[in-house]
Amino acid sequence: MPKKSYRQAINEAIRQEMRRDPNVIVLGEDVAGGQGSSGGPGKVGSVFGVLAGLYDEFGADRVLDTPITESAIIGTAGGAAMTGLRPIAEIMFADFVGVCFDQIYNQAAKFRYMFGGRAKTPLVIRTTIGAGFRAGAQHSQTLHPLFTMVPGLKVVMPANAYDAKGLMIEAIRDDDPVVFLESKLLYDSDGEVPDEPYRVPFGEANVLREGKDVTVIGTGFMVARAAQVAAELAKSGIQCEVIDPRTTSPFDEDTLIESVQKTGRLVVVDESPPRCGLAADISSIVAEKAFKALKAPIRKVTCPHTPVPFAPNLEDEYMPNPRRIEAAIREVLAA
Amino acid sequence: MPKKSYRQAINEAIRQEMRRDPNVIVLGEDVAGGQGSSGGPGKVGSVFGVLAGLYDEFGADRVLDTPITESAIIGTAGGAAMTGLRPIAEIMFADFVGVCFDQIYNQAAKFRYMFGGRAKTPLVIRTTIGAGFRAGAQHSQTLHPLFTMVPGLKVVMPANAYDAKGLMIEAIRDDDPVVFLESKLLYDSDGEVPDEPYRVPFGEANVLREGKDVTVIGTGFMVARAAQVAAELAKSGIQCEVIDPRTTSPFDEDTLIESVQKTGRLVVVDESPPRCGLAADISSIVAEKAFKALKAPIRKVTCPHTPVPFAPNLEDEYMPNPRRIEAAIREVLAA
Amino acid sequence: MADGASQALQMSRDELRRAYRRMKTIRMFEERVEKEFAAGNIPGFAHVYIGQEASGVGVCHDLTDEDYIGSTHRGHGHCIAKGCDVKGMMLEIMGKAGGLCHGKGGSMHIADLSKGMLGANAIVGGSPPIAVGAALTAKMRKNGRVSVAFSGDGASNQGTTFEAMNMAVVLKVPAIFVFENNGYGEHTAASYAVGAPSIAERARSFGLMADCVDGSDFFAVVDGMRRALDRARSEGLPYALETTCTRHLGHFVGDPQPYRTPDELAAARAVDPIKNFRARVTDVKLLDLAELDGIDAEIAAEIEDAAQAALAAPFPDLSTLETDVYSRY
Amino acid sequence: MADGASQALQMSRDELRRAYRRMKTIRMFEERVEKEFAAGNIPGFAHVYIGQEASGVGVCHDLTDEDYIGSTHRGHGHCIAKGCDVKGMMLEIMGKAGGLCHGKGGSMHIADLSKGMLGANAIVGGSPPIAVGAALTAKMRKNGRVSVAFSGDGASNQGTTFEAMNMAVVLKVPAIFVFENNGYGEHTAASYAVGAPSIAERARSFGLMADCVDGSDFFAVVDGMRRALDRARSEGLPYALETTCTRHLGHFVGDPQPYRTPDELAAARAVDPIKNFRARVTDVKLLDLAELDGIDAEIAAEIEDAAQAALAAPFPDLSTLETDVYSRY
Ligand SMILES: Cc1ncc(C[n+]2csc(CCOP(=O)(O)OP(=O)(O)O)c2C)c(N)n1
Ligand SMILES: Cc1ncc(C[n+]2csc(CCOP(=O)(O)OP(=O)(O)O)c2C)c(N)n1
Ligand SMILES: [Mg+2]
Ligand SMILES: [Mg+2]
Repeated sequence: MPKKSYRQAINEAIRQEMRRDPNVIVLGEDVAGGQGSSGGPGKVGSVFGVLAGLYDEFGADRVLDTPITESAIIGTAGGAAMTGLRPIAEIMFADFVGVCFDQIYNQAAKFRYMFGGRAKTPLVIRTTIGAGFRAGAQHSQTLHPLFTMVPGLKVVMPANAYDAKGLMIEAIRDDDPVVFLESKLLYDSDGEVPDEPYRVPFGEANVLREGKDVTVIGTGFMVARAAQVAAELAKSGIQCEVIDPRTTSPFDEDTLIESVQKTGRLVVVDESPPRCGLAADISSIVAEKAFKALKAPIRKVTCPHTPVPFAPNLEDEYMPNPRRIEAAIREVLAA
Repeated sequence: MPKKSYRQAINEAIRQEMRRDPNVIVLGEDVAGGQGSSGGPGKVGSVFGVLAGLYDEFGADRVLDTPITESAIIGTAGGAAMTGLRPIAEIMFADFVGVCFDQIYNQAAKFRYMFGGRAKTPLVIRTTIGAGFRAGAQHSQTLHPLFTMVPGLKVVMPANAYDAKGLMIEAIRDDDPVVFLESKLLYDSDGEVPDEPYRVPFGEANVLREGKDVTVIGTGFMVARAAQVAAELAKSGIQCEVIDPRTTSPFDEDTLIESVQKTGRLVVVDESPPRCGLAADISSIVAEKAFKALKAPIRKVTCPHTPVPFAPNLEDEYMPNPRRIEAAIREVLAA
Repeated sequence: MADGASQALQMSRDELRRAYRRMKTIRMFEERVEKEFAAGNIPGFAHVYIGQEASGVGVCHDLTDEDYIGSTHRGHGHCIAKGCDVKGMMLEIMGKAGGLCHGKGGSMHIADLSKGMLGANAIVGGSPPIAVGAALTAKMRKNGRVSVAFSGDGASNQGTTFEAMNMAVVLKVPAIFVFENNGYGEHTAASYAVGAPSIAERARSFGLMADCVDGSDFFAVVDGMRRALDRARSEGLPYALETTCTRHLGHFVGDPQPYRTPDELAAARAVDPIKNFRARVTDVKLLDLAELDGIDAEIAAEIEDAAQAALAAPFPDLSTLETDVYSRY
Repeated sequence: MADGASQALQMSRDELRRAYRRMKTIRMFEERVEKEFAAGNIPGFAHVYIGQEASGVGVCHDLTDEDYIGSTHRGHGHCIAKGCDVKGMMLEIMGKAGGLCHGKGGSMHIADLSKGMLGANAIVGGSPPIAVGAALTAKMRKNGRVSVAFSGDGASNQGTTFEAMNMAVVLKVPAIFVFENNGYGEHTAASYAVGAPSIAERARSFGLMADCVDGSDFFAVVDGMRRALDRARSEGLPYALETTCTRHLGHFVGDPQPYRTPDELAAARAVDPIKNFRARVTDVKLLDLAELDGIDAEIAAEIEDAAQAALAAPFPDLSTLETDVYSRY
């Protein structure tokens, strides 16, 4: 199979869907880039390059540069979705959600329920998450709990290039608002990605590695870290089962619970602050539904309850890192 | 001790602090009311009447009506706090946080950390929470997880009139941004409230009832419901220990863990959607730190993963109600 | 604009009857809402549109079901003006299963997409960006539809509203921003909260054409909207229309309004778009009083019917609590 | 304004020297930032202020440490103009313990409250509401201070910025909204993204006095600010000042700028506020070239010193990761 980067995989998914369905449009800041400039539009393709070339292929009608007004971006996308388009809106960094959260959580996410099921809002909100980019407190957050919490939203966190393409195609074809969270640190990571379109369904976890000693679950960029630690520990005979839920809403409870029923132990690795985060959420699901199987406390490996620091050494310590993940696994094994 | 309503208790706290400290100001929509009208300002005192009379006593310089622009309200309050005032900003319904979340979570909450500890932001954001008011999906949410999640914020959920006054005074004197969540359904509830100012410290849970069989923890309006069920069950010999954490950030882990160590059983009653909520958060703390003591699965009693419905019967079913609370308690006792 | 008014007076009698029927339906619907609210039959709170009927009906007069509107917390009038079924509305406002949103929405969330009504909105400033999105759909489809965002004077200050106007200008979409200036946002006067000397002028400075008309004069509103529609439908460009109205009643049903003197209230109520309309059309003998009274009687029956049906209707089945959150999950 | 310029030319030589020193310090500081960035010594990304020096320095010329400014992601120039220590800044930009924010902030979050610098802000539109708050403090204290919010042309469209202007008008506070129009928001031209014909005119329609000056002309900026300060200090009212600048470089350090032709870039760079200033003050013989070159040499040494200190400085101790989230918790 051809190797492609996570970035390319997303680009390809969007490009193929735009070819297939004329209702799919892209909008956001610098998604084309260069509007009004001497060099002309289409030179940027979004600041992380994910949308490179789309303007050239689809033109200004379907690749819309917007002003820096995120509420209007999401609102426009939501209104367009309700009336028949299938917009893909970009919020450059998930951190910016604070200036447009209403249009996400009170509007697009609630249309269907508030209107008694009579609205359909096929909207994809693409945004980027994650620390480790040296970008400081307002450009580094991992905010999936904020979206996972919201009834009416689906939340996707691709952890590799293959999933990125398949989940994006699924997201575009889905009739509900989907928040698609791209890990900045994964953009350059490669994987085998088929050329043809394919779908990766929501709510089906990916079991990266089977193991009988402990279940380790993580999302997005943390999946690779968890897998790396598991591979390391395998050398000393510790068999971790590594799970990537792929989507946090819907969440594949069954795969997780089955796994814990086998291992009796759970470590949740989650890049977000510790309070009311996804780690807590997953832990509580198991503490409620697989309690009898548990042989040890459930350990959460999260960021500390602090903003993201700028200094690289602090930031590296801030993120769940292999050292902390390994320590947690060893702890639950010892308990 | 004199009896006062929750509403009066908050009013009294603010009034007394405004008398004590000229830096304390109040701002928000209709906090005075009537600006520019023929009848003149000061006639409203915020739409729930919590600020009644403050305009008359302190005037337009300290009780500032604002336009309906919540980002500017919070931003103004944050900037004023950083430069020496102690603002109390009102967001009429917590649901409106979506139009001003950036100024809360990226700005006020992060100033101190981002600026290396060199800023102080003594800001109180008062807002109202809770379903049961028949106000529909955009005026009924209970969003404490959204705030609890944010490093840099303190989050207060008074469950009775006495606490409301003492916690408000504490909030005003606190040097960090505090989100003060008032339960709409409690405004008319009475309690004994001393006339003189007093403080209820943050991070100290209130144990309403001791019991050896099961720990039941709840916040805000849910405290009364939990206590009511506990009182009912006591008649059939079931001894619930009922805990109100008073503040969700900081959170009094010690009291909870001690209780679970005694009872071995935990039910968390939380009015907010089930995913990444406070119930999950609390459950996960116990599953991590008091696992050995647990004799049964931890049960969460929350709202379903839906927006708040309008129809009264649906809304009553949406909220954690005595029937569901009792069922959960009986379940963990049977496990 | 005298010109516009006379132009509007060249309407057909059928058109005039429809306009009157809609305005009067709004008035009577809202009066019934007040009554049912007082009787405890309407849960929560309600914001009625009494005094502003000419604005909503004038704005929607030349729209079809294919055109879009986004509304506000004070949305009953917009719904009726856009052709929503009053029985479905009354059921919805009472939270009944048969309501337009199956009882899940309520007064502040009525929507009917089949009528191009994209929803009342309980968030001040919530609708304008959404309406821009609908306008974008119209532009993409090249179908000549337009999209109207209703906002109040209070909402005219909200950041989302400004953003929406700029977005509409930049994307060149047929969005019409209607600012119903009834002098108050809740209990605060527009003269205090709107720092600008004029909402229309402020909008104009965003790079759209803008205008202010007497929102209690149906004909003036229609005329203003015709200019807006001309720009939106034929050039695909946005427009802003301020309609000045008076709020006859409180912000919400039950608002005691201590901030308004009896004199101000009396003056506000004296500006009555329905009385205006009756006087105008009977003056020029296009419709006569008997005919108008006949329409009133029909509406009264229709409202009575809607209210009775709503009172008698069942609440939603509890099994629907968790349905329709998603299309699929 | 010729008038203003001549008025400004009546500045003392000391004042002129200070202004030049600040502008040139910004220029050299930013050039060093570019160099250290290229060398891998600056983590993350950085937005330099080259080409806009006259705007920041002109705006801050008549401010004291007691006045407030709120800044943007492109904040280094504002910091220096407001008197922040360049060594502390360089350390911060490299994430070092001794930085102005102990390494926790970085380029986009530099603050120094002792200089009235309320923070760079990595959220476009983040600062204006905060600056209104500082202006409110000044009003409450009646101490004659003013508060300046810097925004770009891109930020001029953000809802929070509009809200802040309206709030300042309504609350009558001495806030000055400076819009540095460098023609671009990232890679999109202002001519596309600002739907309004003019940022200043749009601001004026909010009910504040507004003005547009040549932001590459230090004297024009000072003159514009004097009108703003007059209004803010003596009447306590807000003001908006657009300063037109050109962005000599990319949006961020390393931006290849495929969207700008070489011709456009050359033209943008030909507008150089520092060359302008040198020509103006030497023409009228207020300062001579030797003196200016002498200042340059001093600055070069200062920047070298700051950079060396920053390079040599330690990163923060890991124990500080969890400190200073709260005053007390
Ligand atoms: C974001 C937000 N802030 C505040 C409110 C509370 N609120 C509901 S209606 C209203 C007044 C709106 O005034 P205006 O836009 O003039 O509309 P009118 O009520 O006059 O029709 C307010 C403040 C809200 N619903 N949403
Ligand atoms: C809310 C938000 N949206 C988008 C961004 C990404 N971003 C950073 S700077 C910038 C451009 C700002 O343009 P302008 O205001 O003109 O300032 P300039 O860069 O020209 O100084 C953008 C879009 C951001 N930081 N915050
Ligand atoms: Mg109004
Ligand atoms: Mg710019």
